Amino acid sequence: MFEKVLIANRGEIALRIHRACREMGIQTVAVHSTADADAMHVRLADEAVCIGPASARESYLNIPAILTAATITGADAIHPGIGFMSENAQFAQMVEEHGFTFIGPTPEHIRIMGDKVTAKKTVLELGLPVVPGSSGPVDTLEEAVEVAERTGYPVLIKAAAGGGGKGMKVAYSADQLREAYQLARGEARAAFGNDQVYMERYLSKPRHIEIQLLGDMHGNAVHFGERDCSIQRRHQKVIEEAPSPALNAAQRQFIGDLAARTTAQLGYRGVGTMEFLFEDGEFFFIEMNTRLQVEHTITEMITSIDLVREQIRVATGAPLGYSQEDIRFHGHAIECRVNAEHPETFMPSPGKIDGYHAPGGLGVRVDSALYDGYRVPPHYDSLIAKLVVHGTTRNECMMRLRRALEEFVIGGVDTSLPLHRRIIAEANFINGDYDIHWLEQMMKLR
Amino acid sequence: MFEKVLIANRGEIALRIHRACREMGIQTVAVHSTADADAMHVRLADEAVCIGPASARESYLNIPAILTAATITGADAIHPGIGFMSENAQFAQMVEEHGFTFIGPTPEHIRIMGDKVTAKKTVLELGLPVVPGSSGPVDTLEEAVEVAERTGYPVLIKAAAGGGGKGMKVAYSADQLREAYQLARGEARAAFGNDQVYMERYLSKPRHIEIQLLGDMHGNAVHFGERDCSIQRRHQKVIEEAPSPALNAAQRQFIGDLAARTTAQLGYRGVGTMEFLFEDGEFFFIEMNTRLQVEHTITEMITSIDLVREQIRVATGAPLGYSQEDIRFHGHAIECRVNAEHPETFMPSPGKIDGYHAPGGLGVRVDSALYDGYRVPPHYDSLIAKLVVHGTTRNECMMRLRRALEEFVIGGVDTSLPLHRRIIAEANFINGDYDIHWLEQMMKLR
Amino acid sequence: MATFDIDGDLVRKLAGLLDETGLTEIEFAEGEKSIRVTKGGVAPAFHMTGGFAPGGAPATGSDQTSPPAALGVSSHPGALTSPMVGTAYTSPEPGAAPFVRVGDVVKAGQTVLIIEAMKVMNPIKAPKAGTIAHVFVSDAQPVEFGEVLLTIE
Amino acid sequence: MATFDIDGDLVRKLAGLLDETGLTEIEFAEGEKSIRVTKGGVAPAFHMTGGFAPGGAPATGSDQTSPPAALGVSSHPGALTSPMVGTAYTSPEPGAAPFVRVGDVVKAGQTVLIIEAMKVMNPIKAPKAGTIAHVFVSDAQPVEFGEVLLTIE
Repeated sequence: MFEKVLIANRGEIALRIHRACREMGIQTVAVHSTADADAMHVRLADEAVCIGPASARESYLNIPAILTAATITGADAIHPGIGFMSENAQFAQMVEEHGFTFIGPTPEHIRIMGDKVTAKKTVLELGLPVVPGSSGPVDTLEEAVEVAERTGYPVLIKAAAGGGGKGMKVAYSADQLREAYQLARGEARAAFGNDQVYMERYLSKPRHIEIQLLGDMHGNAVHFGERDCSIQRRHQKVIEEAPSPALNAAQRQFIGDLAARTTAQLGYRGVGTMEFLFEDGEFFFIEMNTRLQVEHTITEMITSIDLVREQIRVATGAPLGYSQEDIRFHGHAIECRVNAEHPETFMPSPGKIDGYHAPGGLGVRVDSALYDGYRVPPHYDSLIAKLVVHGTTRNECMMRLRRALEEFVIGGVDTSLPLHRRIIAEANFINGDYDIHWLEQMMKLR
Repeated sequence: MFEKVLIANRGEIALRIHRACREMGIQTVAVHSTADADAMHVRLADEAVCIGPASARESYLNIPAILTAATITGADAIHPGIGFMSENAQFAQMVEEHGFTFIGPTPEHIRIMGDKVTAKKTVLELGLPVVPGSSGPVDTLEEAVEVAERTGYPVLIKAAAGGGGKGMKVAYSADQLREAYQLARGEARAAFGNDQVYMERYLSKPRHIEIQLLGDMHGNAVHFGERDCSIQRRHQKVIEEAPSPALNAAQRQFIGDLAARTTAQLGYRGVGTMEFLFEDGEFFFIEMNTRLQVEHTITEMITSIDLVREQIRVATGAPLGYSQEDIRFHGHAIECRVNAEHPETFMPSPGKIDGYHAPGGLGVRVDSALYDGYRVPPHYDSLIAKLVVHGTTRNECMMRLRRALEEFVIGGVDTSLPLHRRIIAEANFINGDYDIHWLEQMMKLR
Repeated sequence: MATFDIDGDLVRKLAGLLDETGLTEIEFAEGEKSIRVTKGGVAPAFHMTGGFAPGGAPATGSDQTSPPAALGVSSHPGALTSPMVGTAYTSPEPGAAPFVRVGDVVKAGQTVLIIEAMKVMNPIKAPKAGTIAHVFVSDAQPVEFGEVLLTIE
Repeated sequence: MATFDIDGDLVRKLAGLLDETGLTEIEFAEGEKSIRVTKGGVAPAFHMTGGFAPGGAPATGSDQTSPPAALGVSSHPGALTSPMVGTAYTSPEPGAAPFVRVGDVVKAGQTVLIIEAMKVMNPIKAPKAGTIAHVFVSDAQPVEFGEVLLTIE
């Protein structure tokens, strides 16, 4: 086991990692920018080292500074957290070259999954479904018909040079294909001076379903079920829940087993998440995140397993020590990401916390590095708290979430708490009836 | 289901009940003394009624005021909480006579269990073991020998008029009985002018084991496993854990099933707890508490079941809806009772909270009505917070508890947090090796 | 001019007035002279006031009552506060004339209201003689312990 | 006029009056003169300072360094702070004479220390000419970003 872990991150996730270490009897080193000298994880860590100025580039993204801090403090391992250096293959490699353990996957796996095209190709070969489409440009209508028959309708025709919706057309049947194909090419030519188009199956209202995975260095891999992260705004997750209200038991087992098997085949070590789009009973791989996710918490709530502890354990070389059958699921969990931002305009709202009171009681977990009087710095991500609620049923969980949101007090800055209170009162949310576009549509309707 | 419940209590338990109601969609009425006008449950409740001055006798123990508050607010039911009116049979009866539902057992069950002699007699008839002893005074040495042979050694001889240890003697074998018997009578005569003595089996280092029970109005009863509450000071529980580190699986099942069966035979409704002394593999019934217990929280953590919700549900007449086999146990939970008192002198320390920060993260639950700036009134119980921690194993739970205690900040008043930090570092506690005298002995050793 | 005479007695008198009236500051100026005394001062910090946002609990659930107004007068020397929680009645029976009206002169011990609790009618008596300055409760209104019922001046 | 005469006795008298009366402020003006005394005033809010009790984290884990002292001088105009986290060396090689000693006169641009990070030796140069007033680091000591290394006066 490690004696000392350096936490190369900040905010609530640094605190989360500190807690896991502390509970494992591992000493912690907090590295921080000048802007984070008063941060809670800095105060709680066994040692703290200031590694640079407020700018993330010169502190949390500063590889030499992080490695030097690990050297002077005598750390055994470095936990990269989420964001910052967590999916930087070069960093992972340098960490290991300098004789520290990188708490995460191999640089090779980070590299493979970091490139979308390579990632899709890799998992496709291992049997994971991806959104079907043309393998290259579709230059004739005849070719388009062929592709559409292979992928199935509806199909999306999109400009190779495209972006912003220009040169994108959907055909719901063979009847519509000719017109859509020609319109797309025409628009592409007009917009980009290039009428080359690609095609793929069109998903009109997919859900974002992801599988939490864990592999060890001995070829074992398990999954911890799925999370439904479809409540998004501008591709940012806002609320996540586990299990997904959209999956039935057979779908759940199918995708979980498939993802775990693929993980084992990859020889992947550490925690990771495979993200899928899900529509009409079908899953399509989007990407794999080779790190901890913000929303790992809800998986912890329904499995009682500390994923950061498991992540650290497998990084020491320990085998999983349990198999898929040993992982039991109980109840339902929902996470609300609380940001320091205006709940309607989404303007960031850094500043001094004036009054902080977290909700408590049965089934309520708060992961937050806030405290009364803390100053939320303007330099970083606006996530300031994760409210995570567990219940024996989805309904109990939602009722509990409602009362917890009522009790949560964060003064001094704008927060997204009012947005969360609003979302959970919506009939569609209550019924579990939403897709990745739902939140943005709901907000436009006001 | 009830539409509106009046909570006839204060502090963290009133907040606990408010939360359960809120999560069930039930409106709440807080009744409070003038000293509690700013209490958190008063602020959170849908309605609040001041029912009297600070003195509990004139407010929380004032039956006419509570019933009148229920009348003017149109409440359907009254939850008595813990302490105050919760084990007052007359109150329960008056509540029902006035047309409200009493969220608790029948007045008859409260009465039976409220009298120690009747309670023991009742459960003995139903097959529960009690501490064996003489049925009345033991007037001759011959009789004493007979009793000792029946109860087994060691035996305790104690003055009928006794108290404070005077006239109490222990005999560990037949050899010692004559001398002990005569000494006890002599001391009793000298101390109380009355040499009548009783005898019972002497338990030198018992543990306090209690079983959480729940019955409905349809004759069903289940148990939710045991709690070990042996860490006590002056008969006040300080730390509780579930499951008990002292019981094996067979003992656990034996006492759980026996207690549940007895509860069903009693026709008992609502939550209740049977308390036992446990020594050398044997259980001895002490008493039954016909109400919620402070430490119900740890049972909730290992079963994921909201006991206050269940209590309210069965009070509406709903059947349990599940059987013993459906109740699953996972992991380990420990509760620390945090009091506003000096951690060494135990002097109460009411006053203004200046800085409050509860620990968070996975497996940590805080039940507390404190908030920064709140004034702990001097009129009531000193319990101000319950820190409840869950882990998949006892060791994980203890490590998590340690880090949570490190994070907990309560400023402005003395608290027992330092005592808890000290207890959990003791080898005996870590090994689960303690009895009901352990804490007092440990504190004397300093 | 040369001396700066502080009138200790004046300060003491003003301090006494602060205590008596519950004020926190008195400022006084006359010609070239001025004096200001304050007590307590510092507004309390945030401390959750108004926190616990939704479902916040006003008193008694009654729409008729006006606790904010009544609250302000609870320190009024002639305030008569409710000795119990219950339902206040302003007249001996439905439809009858009220016990007292604003402007009525009452004697000490005269019944001014009834509060019903547990089906018992409790007469509420004037603690001193005077004129009814204000009645804060209406007939059949629920009242809390300590709520101001009326003021006698 | 020219002088500003403070009447100590007057202040003492007012302080006594504050104590006696329990007031928190007295202001008094007469003609051109005025005086105001206050007591107690704003208690700072708690804000967790010094909270999170056990395992509290001092800097760098080094026993040699003295961050509290260094912290106080970080605003000193002649303070030279570390531009990086690393290990400070006070001399070019083990056993050699230090680059600078207290009292030495240095030129701008003169190397005063070396900081090793990632096996690279980074010379730290004097930002201005002056006399070395204090050296806060000892040889082979770990330093944080922004830590004061020495002062030049």
